[in-house]
Amino acid sequence: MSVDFAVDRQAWRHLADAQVNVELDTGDMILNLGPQHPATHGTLRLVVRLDGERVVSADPVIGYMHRGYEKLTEFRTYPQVTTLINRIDWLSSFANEVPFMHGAELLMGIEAPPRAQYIRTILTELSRIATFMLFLGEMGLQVGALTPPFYGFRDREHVLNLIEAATGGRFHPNFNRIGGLKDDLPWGWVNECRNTMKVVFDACNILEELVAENEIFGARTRSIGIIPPEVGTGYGVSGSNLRASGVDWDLRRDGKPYLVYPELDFKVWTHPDGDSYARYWVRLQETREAARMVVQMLDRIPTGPIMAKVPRIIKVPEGEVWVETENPLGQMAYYVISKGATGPFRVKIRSASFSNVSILPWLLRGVYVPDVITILGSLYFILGDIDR
Amino acid sequence: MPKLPKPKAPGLIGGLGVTFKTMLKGAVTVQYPHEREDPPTRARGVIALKEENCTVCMLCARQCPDWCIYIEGHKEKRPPRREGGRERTVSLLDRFDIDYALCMYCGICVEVCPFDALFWSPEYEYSESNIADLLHDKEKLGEWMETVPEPEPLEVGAETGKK
Amino acid sequence: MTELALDVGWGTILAIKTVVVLAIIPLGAIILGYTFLLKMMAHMQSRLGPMDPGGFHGWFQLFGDGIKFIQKEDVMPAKSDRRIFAIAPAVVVISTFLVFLVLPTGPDLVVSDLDVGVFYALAVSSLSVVGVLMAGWASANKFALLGALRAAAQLIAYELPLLLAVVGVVVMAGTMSLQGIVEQQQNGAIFGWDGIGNPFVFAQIIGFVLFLVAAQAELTQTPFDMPVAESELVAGYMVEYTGFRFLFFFIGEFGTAFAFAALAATLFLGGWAIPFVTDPGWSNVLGPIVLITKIMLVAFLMFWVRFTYPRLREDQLQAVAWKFLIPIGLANILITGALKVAF
Amino acid sequence: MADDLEREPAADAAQEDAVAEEVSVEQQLAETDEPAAAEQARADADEADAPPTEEQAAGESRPLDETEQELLARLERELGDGIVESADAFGMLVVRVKPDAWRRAAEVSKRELECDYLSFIAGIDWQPAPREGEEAGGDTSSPVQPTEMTFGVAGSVGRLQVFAHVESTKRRWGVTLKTDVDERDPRAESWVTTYPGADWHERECWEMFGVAFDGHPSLRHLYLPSEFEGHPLRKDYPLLARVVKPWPGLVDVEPMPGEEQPADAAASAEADKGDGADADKEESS
Repeated sequence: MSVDFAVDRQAWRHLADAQVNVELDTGDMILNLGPQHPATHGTLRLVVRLDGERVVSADPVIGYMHRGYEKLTEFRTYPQVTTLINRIDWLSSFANEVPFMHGAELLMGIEAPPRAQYIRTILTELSRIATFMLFLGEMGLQVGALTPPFYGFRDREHVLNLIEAATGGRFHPNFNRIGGLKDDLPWGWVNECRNTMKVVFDACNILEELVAENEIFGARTRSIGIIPPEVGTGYGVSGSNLRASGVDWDLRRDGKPYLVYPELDFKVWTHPDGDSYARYWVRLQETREAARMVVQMLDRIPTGPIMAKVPRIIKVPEGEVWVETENPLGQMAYYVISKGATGPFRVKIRSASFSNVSILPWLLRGVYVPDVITILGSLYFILGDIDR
Repeated sequence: MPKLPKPKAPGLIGGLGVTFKTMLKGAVTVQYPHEREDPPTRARGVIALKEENCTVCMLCARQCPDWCIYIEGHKEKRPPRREGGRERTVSLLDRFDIDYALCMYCGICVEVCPFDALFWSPEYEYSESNIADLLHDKEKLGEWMETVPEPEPLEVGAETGKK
Repeated sequence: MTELALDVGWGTILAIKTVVVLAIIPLGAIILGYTFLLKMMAHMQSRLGPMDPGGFHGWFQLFGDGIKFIQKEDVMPAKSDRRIFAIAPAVVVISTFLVFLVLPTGPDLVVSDLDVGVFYALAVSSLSVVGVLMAGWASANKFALLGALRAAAQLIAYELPLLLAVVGVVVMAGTMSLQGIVEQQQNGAIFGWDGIGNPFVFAQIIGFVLFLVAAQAELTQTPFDMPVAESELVAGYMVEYTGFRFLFFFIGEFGTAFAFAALAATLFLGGWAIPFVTDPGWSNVLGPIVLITKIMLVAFLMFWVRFTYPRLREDQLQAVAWKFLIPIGLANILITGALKVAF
Repeated sequence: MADDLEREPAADAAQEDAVAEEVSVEQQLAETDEPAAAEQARADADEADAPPTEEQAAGESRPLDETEQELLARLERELGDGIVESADAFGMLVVRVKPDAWRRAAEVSKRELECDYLSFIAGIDWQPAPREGEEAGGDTSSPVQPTEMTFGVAGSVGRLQVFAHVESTKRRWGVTLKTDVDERDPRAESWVTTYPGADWHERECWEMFGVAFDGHPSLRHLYLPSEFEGHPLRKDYPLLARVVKPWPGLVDVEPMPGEEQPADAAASAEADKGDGADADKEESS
């Protein structure tokens, strides 16, 4: 497949027009998908120029949820920042906290104790399961099946209960502290977790049977929204979306070692097709893989403290650090610049969905309206993760 | 190259089977106003205030990332505890409001409180139809103290006995 | 004098029939809506559905919804074609209403037993596409327009397989009168065994499946619900409707489902006919109950599919119709005809 | 290669905490990954110097490891004197290039370093933004940054910089590139032709920092409404939420009648440092 990287200037002019949303006498129809539209799960607006039902050009308009986190972090101390970054990707909040905490710990020269590292990894994988579980159900809804999302929600609930039992918050755990964790696990949590992983495996099987193996679902998703690997990387598409294009790149394995991933035995799933079906399939396998990893880790949690020795007032020494992790949605990274104060000087939040969605204008050209929804669904973005 | 597993039955039939089986099973939902789910002990539902422990040190109000805690206080003289001791000055609360419309439920205030005056309670039924009514005063926060659970035991392998 | 009395009698009977048929549509819609939309779907999704309204398992929910809809403000979009916008829901409901005129629920319980009953029923049922187009056009909304255009394309495409599926039955029965088809099924025999008569579902299993698939498309139900497609077109042609006009569409949707289920039950499951009961008196009493049972059975199949499957794309839907259903339907007629001649 | 990278942070941790002799011991312990031993090592480190102080500025003087050296060598081969400075920041190579080599740096990274993956492009405003006195409204909760302008890893000539991170999905390495931007006429070369994903990142950088990108096809607002004025992420742009509302952390304890204000200001300043709690305790007991 040949790929043109050069920007189509003509298309850009169209997009600029579409932005103003003035109907010009071109014979095309401009359709506003969103900001309030059931398919965009959040306030993403998609200005689509249609020729019949075929998309001529599409321009995502984002920013309806922009909360200015990069600015806000400059006015917060390090412990206060955790509360904010929880809300970037609100479906996997715990996973958002980890890289930031890791960055601050690197700057301070602290290392969390092994038990804390294990619990962090378990909770990160749990939030990955929770996120993907929702996706696996919701993707069904995007292509019109009413029932799968309920199964997704139903079984995700078990995982959320686990997270809540350990951290106190279903969605916003705020459980990480610089140097460790707020608390240890409650009594009986490990057993509970083990049982829940069985539920997760069952749920994956159910959703596979109900959605992935359905011929209609296959017809709707196969060879729809193909992202060639070189285009995907150029746009900064990451995570499962990139692995579904056959790029064997997972920061848990390939990045700088963080948490306890180097000690774990896991497989990085890829799919050669790069279409919507491949993205669904990869996430399905990664959910199972995550559950397997959790089971592995539950047997190995070491004993010991959960908090390293940390000064009472957290002042982070001057320096810059770049910490990237493999979050459920893709590469989540923070570029933390500290000047020795109690709060960061500048934090560049590199969120996965932002780049994942930036490929939409390229990807949506020439598809049908129903496929727009399929592609949006299969890219799987969280609005908070786009707008930050 | 991963090969997709061959489906056992046609996917269309299998899907029908899944929904039919689920239909025969019971529901998993909770009929909320009639029955309630118990949140776990640690659930961060609402912040309760033990007024007698508060010394108006303002730490919580300062550390709050949202600036949603409002405190006012005054000082009073109290007779000495021991015979012949010095007269004590105590700080008493006049006002302790938390604006739950702003609160992000991060728990920083509970953690920084040096005198254990703030606690998390799993209570969750305090919604209001008017956003201004979410500003709760110290009497209301004090009522929630009853719902604060005992801390639960920790998992095997946890280090007990805090330093 | 007697003539006059007869006239009055005839008029009264017609009035009663009309009222009954008029009542069947919302009643059928509510029965289907409650049983399947609210309850069956809920249980398939591990939920309970509404439990409070009316006390027992929320049976009053849809009545309550209806009352709520009637109370709502009648909103019309500023740029809409107001008259057409107002008429459209009625057109949809009327087309459903007309179907019930020829549906027999007992040996004598039929408004009008037309000789071309099947033909008539299918013809009027496809009138609803006019209403849908009117609604989509008059709403002055892009989503509604897209939905209406999709609906038109789809309903027209699926008329054909629907018709072809029925032709097999007509060939077997040798009549187009619905009453005649029911009687044929009651009096027939399967290879000489007349225990349960000869419901055409056995001989015409292909036709039955074809009919259900095509009916699914006619009803714009998943997997053929692109015209409403809530995840892409929000609600398609209904997107601008509120209040009692939306209620009309709702009644139309489930009333039509009831009508198609009734047609399927009549054509393939023997309608009101009950095995072992040949007495017309008893048949008149039990007929409606039996028919309702069979309707529920068919409706269960239709809604089961609706709540399980994802939806196809518009071009795939056309492909299914023209590449699969129509050839299969034609082959079915051919085989049926050949067998009919042979035996 | 992963091993090289792995060792780096551990070494950093050691370097921060202890004197030279202890480094090797701690490093060994950290690598053996034995909880008890690690705990012991940490305790030792804590005794030595628990809170790392500002003097131990991180990153600057660390030598480059093999991967980084190779990356730098490849960059130097192509860019020549386009490279101004390079440094290591916790195992990541940071290279500052001249503004006119910015686009070439992207092309070289893509071609020679095989960095096919664009992680982000963003801006930095190095101008200090201390909030004190009147401006802060008494707020001592927000972190107070140093008042003099200092530049981070790899330095800068002026206040504004653009930086980007690219990675290789095949070789699994990455590099951060920085370039200086003139404050009076902030512009940089666009990367869109090399990395199509740069489009949105540059739009974001343009609206947040006011840095124009030459060659970008359409610099439009990304997050903010099109009539928005100002560049919110610049340090001189106030965060209105913190300006409009009075800080609720101001001590509002009425003193005893006839008593002088009992050093409230001092108490509050101390309380903020965490010692205030003890002070209050003494007061009340």
